[in-house]
Amino acid sequence: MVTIDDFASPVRPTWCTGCGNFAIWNAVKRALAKVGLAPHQVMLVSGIGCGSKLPDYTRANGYMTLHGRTVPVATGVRLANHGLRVICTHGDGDAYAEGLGHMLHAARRNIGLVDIIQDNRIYGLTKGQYSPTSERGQKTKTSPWGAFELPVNPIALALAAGATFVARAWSGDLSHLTEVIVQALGHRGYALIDVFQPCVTFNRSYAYEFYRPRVYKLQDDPNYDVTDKMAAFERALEWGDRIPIGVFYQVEDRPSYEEQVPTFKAGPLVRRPLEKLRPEQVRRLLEEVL
Amino acid sequence: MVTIDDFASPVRPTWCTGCGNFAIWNAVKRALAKVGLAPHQVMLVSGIGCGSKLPDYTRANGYMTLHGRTVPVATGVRLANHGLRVICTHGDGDAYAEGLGHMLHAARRNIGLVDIIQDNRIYGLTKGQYSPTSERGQKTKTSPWGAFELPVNPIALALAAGATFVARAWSGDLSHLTEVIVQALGHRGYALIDVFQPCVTFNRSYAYEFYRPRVYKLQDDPNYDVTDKMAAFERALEWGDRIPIGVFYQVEDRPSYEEQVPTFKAGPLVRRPLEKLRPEQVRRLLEEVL
Amino acid sequence: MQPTEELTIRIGGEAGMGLESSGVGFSKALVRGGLHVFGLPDYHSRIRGGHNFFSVRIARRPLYTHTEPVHLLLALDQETVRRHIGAVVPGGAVVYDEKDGLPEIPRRPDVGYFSIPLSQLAQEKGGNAIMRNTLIFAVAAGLIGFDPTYIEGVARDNFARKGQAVVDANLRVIQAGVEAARPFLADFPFRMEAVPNAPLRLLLNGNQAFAMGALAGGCRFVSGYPMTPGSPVLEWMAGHAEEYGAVTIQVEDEIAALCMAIGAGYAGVRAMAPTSGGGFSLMVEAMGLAGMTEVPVVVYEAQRPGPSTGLATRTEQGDLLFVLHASQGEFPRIILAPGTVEQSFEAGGRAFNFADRYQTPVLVLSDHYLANAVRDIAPQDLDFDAVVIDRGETLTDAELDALEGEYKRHRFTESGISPRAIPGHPKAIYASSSDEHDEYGHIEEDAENRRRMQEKRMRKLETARAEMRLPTRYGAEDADLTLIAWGSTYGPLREAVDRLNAQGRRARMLHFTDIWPVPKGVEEMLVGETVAVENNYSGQFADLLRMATGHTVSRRILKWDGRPLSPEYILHNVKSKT
Amino acid sequence: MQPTEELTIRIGGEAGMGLESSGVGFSKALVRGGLHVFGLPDYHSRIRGGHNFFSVRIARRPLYTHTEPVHLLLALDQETVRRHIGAVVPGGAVVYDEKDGLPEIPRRPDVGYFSIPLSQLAQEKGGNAIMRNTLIFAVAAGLIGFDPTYIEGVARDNFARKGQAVVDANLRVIQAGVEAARPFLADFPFRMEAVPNAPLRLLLNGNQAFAMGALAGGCRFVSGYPMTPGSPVLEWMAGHAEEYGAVTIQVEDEIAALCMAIGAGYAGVRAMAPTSGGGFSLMVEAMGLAGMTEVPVVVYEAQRPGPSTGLATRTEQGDLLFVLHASQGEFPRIILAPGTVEQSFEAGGRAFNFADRYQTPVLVLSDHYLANAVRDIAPQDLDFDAVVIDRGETLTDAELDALEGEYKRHRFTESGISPRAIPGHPKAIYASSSDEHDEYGHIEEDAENRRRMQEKRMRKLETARAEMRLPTRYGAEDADLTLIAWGSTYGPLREAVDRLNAQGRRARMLHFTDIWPVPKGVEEMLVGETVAVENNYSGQFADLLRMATGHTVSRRILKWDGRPLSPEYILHNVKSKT
Ligand SMILES: Cc1ncc(C[n+]2csc(CCOP(=O)(O)OP(=O)(O)O)c2C)c(N)n1
Ligand SMILES: Cc1ncc(C[n+]2csc(CCOP(=O)(O)OP(=O)(O)O)c2C)c(N)n1
Ligand code: SF4
Ligand code: SF4
Ligand SMILES: [Mg+2]
Ligand SMILES: [Mg+2]
Repeated sequence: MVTIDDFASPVRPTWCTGCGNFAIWNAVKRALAKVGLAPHQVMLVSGIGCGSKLPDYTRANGYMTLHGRTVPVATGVRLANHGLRVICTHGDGDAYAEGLGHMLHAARRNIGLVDIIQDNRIYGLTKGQYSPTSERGQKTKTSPWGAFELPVNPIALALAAGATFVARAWSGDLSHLTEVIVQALGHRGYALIDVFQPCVTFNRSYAYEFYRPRVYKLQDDPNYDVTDKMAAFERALEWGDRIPIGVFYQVEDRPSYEEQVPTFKAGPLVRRPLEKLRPEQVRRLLEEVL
Repeated sequence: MVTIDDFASPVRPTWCTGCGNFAIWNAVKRALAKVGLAPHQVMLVSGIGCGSKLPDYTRANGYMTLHGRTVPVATGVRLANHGLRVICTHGDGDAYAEGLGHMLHAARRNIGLVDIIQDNRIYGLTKGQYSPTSERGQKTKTSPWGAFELPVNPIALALAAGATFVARAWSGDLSHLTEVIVQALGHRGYALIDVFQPCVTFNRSYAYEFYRPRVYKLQDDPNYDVTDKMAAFERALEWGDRIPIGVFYQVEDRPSYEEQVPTFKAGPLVRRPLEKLRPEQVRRLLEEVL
Repeated sequence: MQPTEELTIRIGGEAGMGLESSGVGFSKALVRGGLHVFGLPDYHSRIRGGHNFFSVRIARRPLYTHTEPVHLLLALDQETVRRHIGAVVPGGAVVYDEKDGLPEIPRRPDVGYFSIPLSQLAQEKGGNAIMRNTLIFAVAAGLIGFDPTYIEGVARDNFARKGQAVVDANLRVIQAGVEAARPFLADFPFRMEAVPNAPLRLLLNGNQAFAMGALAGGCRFVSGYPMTPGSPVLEWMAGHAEEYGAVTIQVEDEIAALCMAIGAGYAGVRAMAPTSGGGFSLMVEAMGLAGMTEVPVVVYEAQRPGPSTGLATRTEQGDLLFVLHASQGEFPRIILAPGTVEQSFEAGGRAFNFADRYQTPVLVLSDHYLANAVRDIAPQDLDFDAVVIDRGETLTDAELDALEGEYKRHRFTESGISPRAIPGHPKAIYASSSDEHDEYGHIEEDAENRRRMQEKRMRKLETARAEMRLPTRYGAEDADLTLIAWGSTYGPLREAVDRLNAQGRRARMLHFTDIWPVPKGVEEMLVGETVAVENNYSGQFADLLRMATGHTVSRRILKWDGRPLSPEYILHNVKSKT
Repeated sequence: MQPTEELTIRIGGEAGMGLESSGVGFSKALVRGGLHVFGLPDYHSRIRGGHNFFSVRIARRPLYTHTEPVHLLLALDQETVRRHIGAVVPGGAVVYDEKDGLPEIPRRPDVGYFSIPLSQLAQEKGGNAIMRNTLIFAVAAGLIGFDPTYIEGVARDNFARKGQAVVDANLRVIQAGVEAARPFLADFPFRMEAVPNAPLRLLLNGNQAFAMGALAGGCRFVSGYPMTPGSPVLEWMAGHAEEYGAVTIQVEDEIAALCMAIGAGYAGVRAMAPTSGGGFSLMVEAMGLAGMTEVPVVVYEAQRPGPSTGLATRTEQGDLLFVLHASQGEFPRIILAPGTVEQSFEAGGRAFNFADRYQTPVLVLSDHYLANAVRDIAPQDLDFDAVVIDRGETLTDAELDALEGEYKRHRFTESGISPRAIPGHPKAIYASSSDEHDEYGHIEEDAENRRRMQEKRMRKLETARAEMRLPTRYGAEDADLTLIAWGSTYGPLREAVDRLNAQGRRARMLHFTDIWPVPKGVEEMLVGETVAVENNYSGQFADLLRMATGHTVSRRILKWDGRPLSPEYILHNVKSKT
C-alpha cells in the first residue's frame, strides 16, 4: 500500500513558515497515497518559482523545468509515456503570465494532466512583483501606482478554452484540497485546479484571513450541476464577499488527447521496443520515392 | 474629407481570387474613411500570414511584424503614441496559436487596440495546415487523422479574459463588417473582431457557402443586451446551424490602460519634448543614493 | 542529331500554376527513364501570382547541383520569357503559349521561339487549361526525344486515386504535347533520350531524406509548428506516424514544440522538433533546459534568409553561429550539417544516437536549397542497413532492477556522461532541475558542486569531439587551392572543383558535415590557399574555424541574395581574384 | 591602536534576516563617515533559510573590488562561523550571538570570538529580535572605532516613514551595540575611524547607475518581466516613471517585453527591455525584427550563471557569444559591457544614442556582480552634464514638412543609415516589414534588392565601428603582461594589476566596454603575453577576439563556480603558471 511516507524526500522545504505551499505539498502526497499511485508511477512537473520547488521536496519522478513552460514539457512527458500520471505544480506567474497560452491549448487538447496552480497572486521567488491574478489597484514594486489590469480569471478562461475539469481549492482547507486533487486524478483529460495559496511574505493582504470568511464550497449546494457549463461560468464570475471553491465543471464525455492517438492503442510509446525498420517497412518507404 | 482612395497603395494584393481578405481590406478602408481617420492618423499592425500582408496593400502607417507578436508590438506603438489609432490585422494562427496569451493579456489590460482576426481557420501562407480554429476532425497535412483538438472559441476566451468589446463578422457581408469595425473604432479599450474569412484555396469546406446560410446577426434581436456578459457567453457557445455575428459584448465603463497611466495626462509620450534632465531632477536622483 | 551531355529545362509561371509538383513529376519520369536529374524550385512566399520557376538539370551521369545555363525554357507567361531569356544558351529555345504571345523585348536570334496553343490544347484534350503544365512538359519531352511513356507512367501513378477519367485526360494531354513538339524538332539541337532498363533510382529532396533517416534512426515523437522550409518534415512524419508507431503533434508555438520534445525525451522517447531559423529563435530557452538537465533531443533547423521573416521561400546559410551559441550560459551541443540527400538521411540516424550518447541537444542544420532540391540516388544510397540504434548509457530494465542505493541521475563521471534511467522504474526515482543541481538532481548552489557539475557537462563535448568526422576531401590530392564548404553547398562546390581540375587548376574541396564540436585534426588539413565558400554575408564558418582553430582563411566567396551558390558563381569568383 | 589600511566586515545568516538591506545601510553610514566601501551581497535563490552573507570592504582610498580576506565576521548563526572562519585574517574576530553559541569545530587561536547576547539585547532595546542585524553592525562600528552617529543618521532616514517609535527603537539598539563592543576592544586590533567633513559621496550599484543613465539618456519606455538580476532596473524605472514622464509596464513574458519596446521604438520613443539571460532567450526572435525593420531599441541583459535557470542569484559572464549571435540571419547590433558603476551610468546614455543613430538594437551586458555590488563614487562621477541626447538621422517636423515625393524609409545610403520619420506625419506614410523589403518598406523578394538591402544594413556596423571606444589601458606603460578584461571584471583586475606592479611585475590591464563591433585598432594593442581573464567556463571574449582579430591569447584565467573573480584568484592564477 502506498503511504504518504513513500513520498518523503531528503530535501527539506525552504518555504517561509506559514506559506500556503506546505498544504499543497501535503495534499498532493495525501491524494497520491489515497488513490494508490506510487512514486515511480507519477511525474511531478513544475516550472520556476517558490511553489515550483515542490518536486525537489517530494520523492517521485519529477522535472523542474522553465518558468512558464511547465505544461508543454508535461505534455511531452505524458505523450511519451501515458502510463505515468503527470501532475503539474506551478505558480500563477508561471501558469498565467508566460504560460497562459500553453494552458489554454492544453485544455482544448484535453491532454491528461492534473494542473495545480499555486496561486499566491504575487511573484514570490522574485520578491514581490504583481502577478496576473493580483487585484486591480494592487501596489507592488512594479506597480507603484496600483495595477491597471483586470486580474486573470483562470476558471472562466479554462471553461472558455473547453477544459473538461475546472476546480478551485485553497491552502486553508487541506482535506478539501486533497479531495479535489483525488477527484482530478480520476479525470480522463485535462484538469485545472487553481489553489489560493497565501504568500505570507509578499502578499499579506491575501493571506488566510482574507480567504477564510469568503470561501464557500460549490459542492455544498446539492443543486449545483458540475456538467452545466453556463452555471460554471456564472460561478466563475462570482467574486467578493463570497468566493466559490470546489469543482466548477467536470464532464467525462470528451476523450482525452491520448485516447485519440492511434499509435497509443499499442500502449505507452516509451514501452514499445525501439528497433530498426523491418525490410518491408523500408520497401514501402522507398516505393514512395521511386 | 477622408475617402477610401486615400488608402490606395501602389502594391496590389497577391491574395487568391475570391479570398475573404479582400472584403476585410475594403471594410477597414471604408470604416476609416467613415470615421474620418486619415492614413497618417492610424497604424495598421500585422504579423505574418496571408492576411497579415494587408498593411502592404494599404497606404497608412503600418508595421508587419512577427508571426504571433502583432498584439504586443501594437501595444508598444499605442503606449508610445496613443494619438494614433492602432489596428491589428492578423490571421487565426498568428492570433490564437503563437499569440493567444498576448491577446488575452491585451484584453485584461483593456489597451486601446482594434484587433481584427482574419480567421480562415487554416494556415494559409504555409499552405494548409490546421489552425487553432479548425474543426475537430479536420484533416490536413499535419492532421491526416483529423484534428483531435477542440477549436479555440475566441469569443468566449475574450469574454473570459475581460475584454470590453467582443465581436464577430464575416467576409461575405461587407457592409456589416464595415459597421462592426466602425463601432470598434469608437470603443475606448481593447476590441476584438473575429472575422470568418473564407480561404478558397486551402479550406474549401469553410467557404462562403458554409457560412452564408448559418450566420445571423445578434443585433437583429432587439432584446439582445450587449452589456450582459452571461448572454454573451451563451451566444459564444452557439455553433452549428445558426452562428451569431455582430457585437456580442460592449461596455464602456472600464477605462482603457492608456487612460490610467499618469504620464499620459500630458499627451502622447512621443510628443513630449525629449530633453536632458533639469538640475533639480538630477539633484533629486542623487539624493536617493547619498 | 547527337545526344547532349546535359541540359537544363526551366518552367516558369505564377504561383498557383503547379510548377513545382509538375516539375517534380517530370523529374521522376526522367529518372524512371534512366537519366540523372537535379531539380530546383524557385518560388515566392505567397499563394498566388508572383514569378515562380522550376529548373531540372538532366544528364547521363549523376548530378549534385543545378547550374545556370538553360537549354529549354517553358514559359507559362510572358514574364518567364522576360526574366529568363538571358539564361538560355545559344541554340536553346523557348516554348510559349500562343495565347500569351511574347513580351515586347528584342528577340534573340540564336534562340528558337516555339509558339504552341497550350491553353487551347489543354482545354481540348484535358478539359482544363490548368493542365498546361503537363502539356508543356510533354512538349519538352518531345523536343529532347525523351520517351513519353515514362511521363505517362508518372501521370498514372499520381492521378490513379482521382479516377480513370483524370488519368485519361492526362494521357491525352501528354500525347498532344509530344505531337505539338514535332514541328520544332529540327530547330532544337539538344537531345536526351531515355536509357531503357536502367536500374531503379529514387528521387527525393533533403527534407524527405532527413525525415526517413530520423524515422529509421528511431525518432518516434515529433512536435512542431509549421514553418518553411522545415515543416515538411513534420508533415512527412505526420503522414507516417500511425504506420510506423510514431506520434506527431502540431502545437501552439515553437516554444511548446521544443518543450514537448524535451518532455518526451526526458520520458525516454527519441524526440525531435523540426523548424526554421525563426522558429528556432523561440526554442532558444528550451535548448538550455535540455543542456542543463541532460535530455537527449534533436532539433532540425532548415535555414532561410534572415534576419527576421526575411525571405521565407529562399535560401541562406545564415544561422550557423546563432545555433552554435543559442541560449544563456555554456553547455555542450552537437551540430551536424548534411550536404546531400544521402547525408541528410544519415544525419537523421546519427543525430539521435549522438543525442542519447551525450544526453544533450543535437542540431541538424539544413537550408531551403538542400531541403527542397530533388536529386536521384540509388536505393542503396539510403543505407537503411547501416542504421544502428545506439542508446548510449541508457540503463536497461535489468540494470535498473540491480541498482543499489539512491540513484544519481547526474553522477560525476570521467566522460561527463551519467548513466541514465528512463523515469518510471521504482529503483531510480529522481527529479532533474533547470537550476544547478547535485548528482541526484536536487537544487544545489554550492560553489564547488557548481564547478564540478559544469565541468562534467562540458566534458561531454571533449568526449564527443573524438568521434566527429573530419571533412570529406574531394578533388586533386596535391591541390594548392582548398575550397571549404559546409552543409548544402556540397554540390555546387563539388562541380566547381571538377571544372577547375578539368581546366588544370589543382583544386580540392573540404566539405564539413560535422560542425560542432570541431573534429580533431582539422588544423592539419587547412593548408595552402584556403577559400571559404558560403551562402551568407559574413562567412560564418570561416569565423568559426578561426575561433576554434586559429586558422584564417585566405579569402571568402560569399553570396547573400537569397539564392543558392552555383558552380558558375564559384568559378567566377575563384578566378576573378586568384 | 593605529588605523588599518583597509578591512572587510562580513555578516552572515539566513535568507529573510535582512542582511543585504542592513549591509547596504551600514555601507551608507561608512560612506557618510568619509570612508570608501565596496559592498557585495551573496544570497540564495530562495526567500527563507539557506546561507546568505554580505561583505563590506572599507578603506580610506577608493575601492573598485571586493577581496577575499575578512577582518570581522558578524555571525547571525552557527553556519556563518562554520563557512567563513577560514577567511578570517589572523588577529580578526567573530561576533556571535550568545544564544546561538559556536559550532562544534576547532577554535582558531589567532582569532577573537566575541559572544554578545544579540537576540536578547535586540529584544530588550528594540522590542524585536529581528533587529539583531542593526545591533551587530553597531557592534562592528564600536569595534573598529567608527562614529555611530553616522549609523544613527542612516537609521533615521530609513525608518522615518515608519514613525518615530521605530526610529527610536533603532537608535536604542545602535547604542546598545556600541556599548556591547566595548569589552572586546582590546582584543580587536583593526580600526577604521570616520573622516569628518569629507565631501559627500554616493553609494550605488550597477543596476541603479544604469537605470539613472538610461533615464538621463532619454529612455521613456520600459517593458519588462521580472528576472534576477535585471528586474531592479524595471522596478527603479517604475518608481520614477511618473515623476520623470516615463512609462513602464510589466508584461506577460519577455517576448512581449521586447516586442512592446520595439513597438514603442518604432513609434518614436526611446525604449528598453531589461532582463537576464533566460529572459533574453525569449527576446531572440524580436531582436531580428528590430534588426530587419531598423528600429532603435535597447536591451539590458544582466547575466547570471546558466545554462537555463542555473544559479539565479549568482554571477557569470556566460552570455557574450549568445547575445552577439542571437536571432536567425545577419544584422548589425551594438554591444556595450560597462565595468563599473560609472560606466554603467554612461552606458545608459550611450546605448540610446547608438540605437537612434544606427537604428538597430543595442545591448548592454551587465551581470549579477556588477548589478548588485555597491560602491561609493563622487557625485560628479555620474556625469549628468555630459549626457547628450542625439537622435541621429531622425527627421524633424520641419524636415518632414519639406519632404518631396514618396518617403523612402529604408533608403540605400552610403553609411547604411536611412533618415527616419517618426510615424504620424502626413508626408511620410510607410509600413516596414520583417520580410525583406524595398526602400519604401514594401515586401520585395528580388535578388538584387535583397543583396543591396542586406549590404545597406550591414554597412551600419562599419560606420559604427569607427566610433567604438578602444579598451582602457591601466597599469604599467611598458608592461610585458597584458590582462584582458571586459565588463564587470574591471575592479578585480585593476587591483590585481596594482598588486602585480607593486610586486615588481610589469603588468597592465586592457579593459573593454565596447564589445561589438570590435573597435578599430584593437589588434595593435594585443602585444606581449596576453591573458584573458573571464568569469566563465570557456573564455568567450578570448574566442571573440580570435574570431574578430585573429589574435590568440597566450592563456585564459577563468572561473565558473558562479562566484565573482577576486584579485587574489587572479593573482594566484597569474603566478601559478607564469
Ligand atoms: C523566462 C523567465 N523569466 C523570468 C524568470 C524569473 N522568475 C523566476 S520565478 C518568477 C515568478 C514567480 O512567480 P510565480 O510563478 O507566481 O511563482 P511563486 O514564486 O509566486 O510561487 C520569475 C518571474 C525566469 N526564471 N525565467
Ligand atoms: C515563429 C514563426 N513560426 C512560424 C512561421 C511560419 N508561418 C508563417 S505564416 C504562418 C501561419 C499562417 O496562418 P495564419 O496566421 O492563420 O494566417 P493566414 O496565412 O491563414 O492568413 C506560419 C506558421 C513564422 N513566420 N514564424
Ligand atoms: S515568499 Fe511567499 S510563496 Fe514564497 S515561500 Fe515565502 S510565503 Fe511561500
Ligand atoms: S491561400 Fe487562402 S487565405 Fe491565402 S490568399 Fe489564398 S484564399 Fe486567401
Ligand atoms: Mg505566485
Ligand atoms: Mg489563417
